Amino acid sequence: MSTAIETMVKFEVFRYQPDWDEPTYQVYDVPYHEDWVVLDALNYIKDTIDGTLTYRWSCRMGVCGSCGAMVNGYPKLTCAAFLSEYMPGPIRVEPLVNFNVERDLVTNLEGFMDKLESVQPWIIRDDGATDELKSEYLQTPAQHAVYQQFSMCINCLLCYAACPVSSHSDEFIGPAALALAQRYNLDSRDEGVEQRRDVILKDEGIWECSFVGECSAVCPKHVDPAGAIQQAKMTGAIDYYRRLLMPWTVKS
Amino acid sequence: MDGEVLTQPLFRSLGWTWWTKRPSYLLVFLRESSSVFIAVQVVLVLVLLHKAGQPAADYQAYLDFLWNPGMVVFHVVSIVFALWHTYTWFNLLPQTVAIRIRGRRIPGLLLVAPQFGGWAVVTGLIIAWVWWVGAA
Amino acid sequence: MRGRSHEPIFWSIFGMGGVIAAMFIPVMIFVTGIGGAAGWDAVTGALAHGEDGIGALLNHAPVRAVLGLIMALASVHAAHRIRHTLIDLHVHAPPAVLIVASYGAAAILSALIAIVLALF
Amino acid sequence: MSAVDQLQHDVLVIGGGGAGLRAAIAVAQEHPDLSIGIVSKVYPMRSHTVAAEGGMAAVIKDNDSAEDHIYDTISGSDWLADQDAVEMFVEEAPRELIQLEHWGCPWSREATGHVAVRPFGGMKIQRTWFATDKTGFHVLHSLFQTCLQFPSITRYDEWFATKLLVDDGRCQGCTAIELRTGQLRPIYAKSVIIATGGAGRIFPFTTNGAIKTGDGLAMAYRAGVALKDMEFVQYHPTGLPGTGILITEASRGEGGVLRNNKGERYLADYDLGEPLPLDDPRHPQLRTMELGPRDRLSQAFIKEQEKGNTYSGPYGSYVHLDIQHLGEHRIDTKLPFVRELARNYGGIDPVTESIPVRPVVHYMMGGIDTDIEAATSLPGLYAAGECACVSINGANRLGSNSLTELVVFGARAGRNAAQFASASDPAAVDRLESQVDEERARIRRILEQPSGGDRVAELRREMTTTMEEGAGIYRTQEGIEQTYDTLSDLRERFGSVDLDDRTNVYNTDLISALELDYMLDLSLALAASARDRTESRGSHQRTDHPDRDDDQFLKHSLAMRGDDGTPEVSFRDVVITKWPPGSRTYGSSEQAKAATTES
Repeated sequence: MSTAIETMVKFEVFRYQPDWDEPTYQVYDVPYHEDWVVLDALNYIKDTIDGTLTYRWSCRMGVCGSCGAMVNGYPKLTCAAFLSEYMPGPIRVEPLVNFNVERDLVTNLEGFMDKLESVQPWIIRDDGATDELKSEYLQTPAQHAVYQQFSMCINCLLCYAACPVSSHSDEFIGPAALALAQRYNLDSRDEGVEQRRDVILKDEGIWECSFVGECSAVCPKHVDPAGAIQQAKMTGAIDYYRRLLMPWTVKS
Repeated sequence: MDGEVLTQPLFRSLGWTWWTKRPSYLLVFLRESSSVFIAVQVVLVLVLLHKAGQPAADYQAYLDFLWNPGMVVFHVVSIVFALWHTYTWFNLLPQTVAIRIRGRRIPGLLLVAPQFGGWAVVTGLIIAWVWWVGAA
Repeated sequence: MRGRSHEPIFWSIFGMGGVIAAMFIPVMIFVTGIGGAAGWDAVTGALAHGEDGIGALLNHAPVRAVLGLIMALASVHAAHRIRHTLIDLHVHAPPAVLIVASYGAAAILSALIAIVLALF
Repeated sequence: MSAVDQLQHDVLVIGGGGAGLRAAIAVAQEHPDLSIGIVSKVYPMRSHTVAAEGGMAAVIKDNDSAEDHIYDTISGSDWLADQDAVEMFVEEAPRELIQLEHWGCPWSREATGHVAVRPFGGMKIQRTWFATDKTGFHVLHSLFQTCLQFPSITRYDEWFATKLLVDDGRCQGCTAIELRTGQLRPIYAKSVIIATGGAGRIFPFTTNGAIKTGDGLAMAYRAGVALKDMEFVQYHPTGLPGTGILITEASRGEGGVLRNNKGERYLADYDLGEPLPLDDPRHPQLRTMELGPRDRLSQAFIKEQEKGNTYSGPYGSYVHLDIQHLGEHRIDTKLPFVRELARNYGGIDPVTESIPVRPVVHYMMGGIDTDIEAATSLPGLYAAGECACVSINGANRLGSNSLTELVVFGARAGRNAAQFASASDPAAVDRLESQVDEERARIRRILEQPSGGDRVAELRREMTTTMEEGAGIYRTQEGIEQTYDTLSDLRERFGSVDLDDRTNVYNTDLISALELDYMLDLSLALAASARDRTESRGSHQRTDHPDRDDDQFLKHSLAMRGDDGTPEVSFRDVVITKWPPGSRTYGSSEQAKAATTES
């Protein structure tokens, strides 16, 4: 395209392999393109400089949630982090914090998967097994709007990397999983609030959250997990006092 | 392929210095820190109330302490923190309660503005009352 | 109930205290700490010793009750935040220790507030 | 998991996208006694189903009928779809979509609370269910989260399946590399379902994510199963230049229009009807203009390009997709993702500007040859989703039929595989061990190849380039043969491919090499099939054979892998039930027909 001398950007990429004692930062020079994102640069490095660089990616359109990393210290989807925002560089790319690093930018998600499962993120119905599938459950646009925002989570886990509570607590269920719990609790088709109560309302559920709110700030899909947790605390507190003061109103 | 399984995960935490790492964290940390100033001010007022029941000289000595230049600096810092608490607290309400009218969530401003309005009224009334007593 | 948390008690008082602190603490600091120091007559007059001054502000029992409530709630609010901030600063103390230390301090402070105001 | 544990299930699902998850849930729900494994090279919620945008077709409204959906699908397929399969597909679709709704999929709704539908290309009635323009995302996450509740499902997340294990004429599991440790392990099963998606990544410009490398197709192909109709590759007419990111057809369903560099709605010149003014209440008109089928729209683009009527930019030619007249509110409620993508990756706001778009590879109509029961010719092996070819899509798939296909055939594959498993003996582990050893040796050869050969990325780049050149929207005998020869050469050079990474843990360099190995097989099968189909039909356009030839080619192509690894193509008749091949009319004649029926 252009015959001018290419502008180069320095990338400092976090490198770690299991047989290394210490991680290092490896420096790569990457040609600058105005429309490139950090992921394009990583792919450039892998394809032309160093095939050993290891990271996850797939859709490169901000919806599969694979490519999260710390870019200059901020949790970002690398497919949505334009080089132009970081010029003239250098650009430092590290794995998401608050997770175990398996290699380079690849973190271990097993803990999150367990937490996700623990909040029972599926529709629970009293009539479960007798479902006839004759017609849809009705749900008005207003009922849909109540949980819509919390259903947008792509599980990219940037929120965990932004969360000071997750930095010290393995047990904290954390922003994404709690937002999804709230998504189902607020769905007019769901009847599983009681079943999820024990998990959500324990200390490691919503109550460890100190409402730093950075999870919502970094969320690429505007899910607002901090809001979800706060709202769950509100209903959780009402529920607590109801059980304490009016136990007869609580279904066993 | 079939050799020894070698994995050695490395845990990297945001760390306890998270609040130094970007302005948004620092602002939150300052918000949380406001609690220390609030607690100290409650104690100072408690002592003030206690001294008010003591002989006038004791009380005056406490006022002199409370109003010495060093303490005034502390009060100014305290009031900045307290106001930061007020500002952040009112602004967090829309995230905590989702009020919907005909399916649409009401704009955050509708929740935030009345709080600031109420705050202004309360603050004004208290100052007016103190003024009225003091000027009498 | 398994894993059931009693945090809602602390959290709800923290929440009330947060509102109260937001509403009253700035003006309280202004009146007690800054107005008098600045030498504003109205404030020094209102805080003067005796029935014409601070006594006039506090002589009504309802005023003292409200003031006590404000101060007590603000102290629980502060205790809750300090506790969580310590945790977020990775202070590794057993949860029970932090709970007793923080809310215990707030409870003692509240008791003192009650005593002082009751005896005023 | 210790190295001595044997991994064994009743049903093994390879692929954790829409079809694989639906299959696994079908087994878990209907056969709670069976143990299920899901092997997926990514965490299931990363599967490319996630990127589907526009919607999912099924007859639910009173003004619609199965007959109409069947006809639209068959004519859309240019009569290459098997009509018995289409009939069954259309009949089962509503129930499957209601099932998804009951599992929590957040469908967009009408004011009454009923599911809303929108118009889509090639459909004469509005029947596309949608969840704004993130339908695939919501469908995938609903399925994934639903599957978490079944204790009988064991997931192997980030395990890369490499080979099917076959003994005694039936499929009994697969080998897979656990990415985290780099270990190759056999996973045995009584029946296996492949649901690994398509292979858009054999082309340079594609809406497909990086993971769409057709591993499952290649595994089946290598196990002796035919690949059907591989020459039919769908170009989506509206992808962003450069990245190939998809701008959903729903943007046209909502009323968006295509314009060339003269500002003309050029589709009118390609037998797709007369443009209605944008303020006409009848716009957009179904099966007309912008709501024509994808093959015709993509072909029209190439013709415009030849006429010099396209814009040119750093990433080649493009035209404009204009949705400005929909207004900000409608765009934000119906097409929020389009706005997000256009802003982030196209650098423009579609509320005030037109979106630059060009055709990009989107979907493979072809795939593993399966019958209406999702069964392949290899007993115990089933396939569903984009990797399979039943075929309901024929020579051109209609937008919003593919998500439906995932659940309809995913569920069928699950049920049938469960039945097969219930009636079968456990895998013959002893006899399969040598196959596992062979596979280990094959991969070790790649891993330990001496230096000096080509890098993976270079071979891959040459492959995608030659596919675009010879097997793109318009094809010629000469071009295809040239591509075939280049691919054969690449196949050869792959033998000495040179990896940078020789380690075990998360060796993505190795995985890329294995994927490339599979893609080369598929590219060759595709090129051979395209070479042997000397007619033009649907998405397969031969400039040297411009007409459809029902006498010779109302047939599915079947590519089998020969002993020397090269494809051998044969043909099989299409199943016709009630709809004899007719001419595929859109636009003007549709409009004329509509006018007569109205009068």
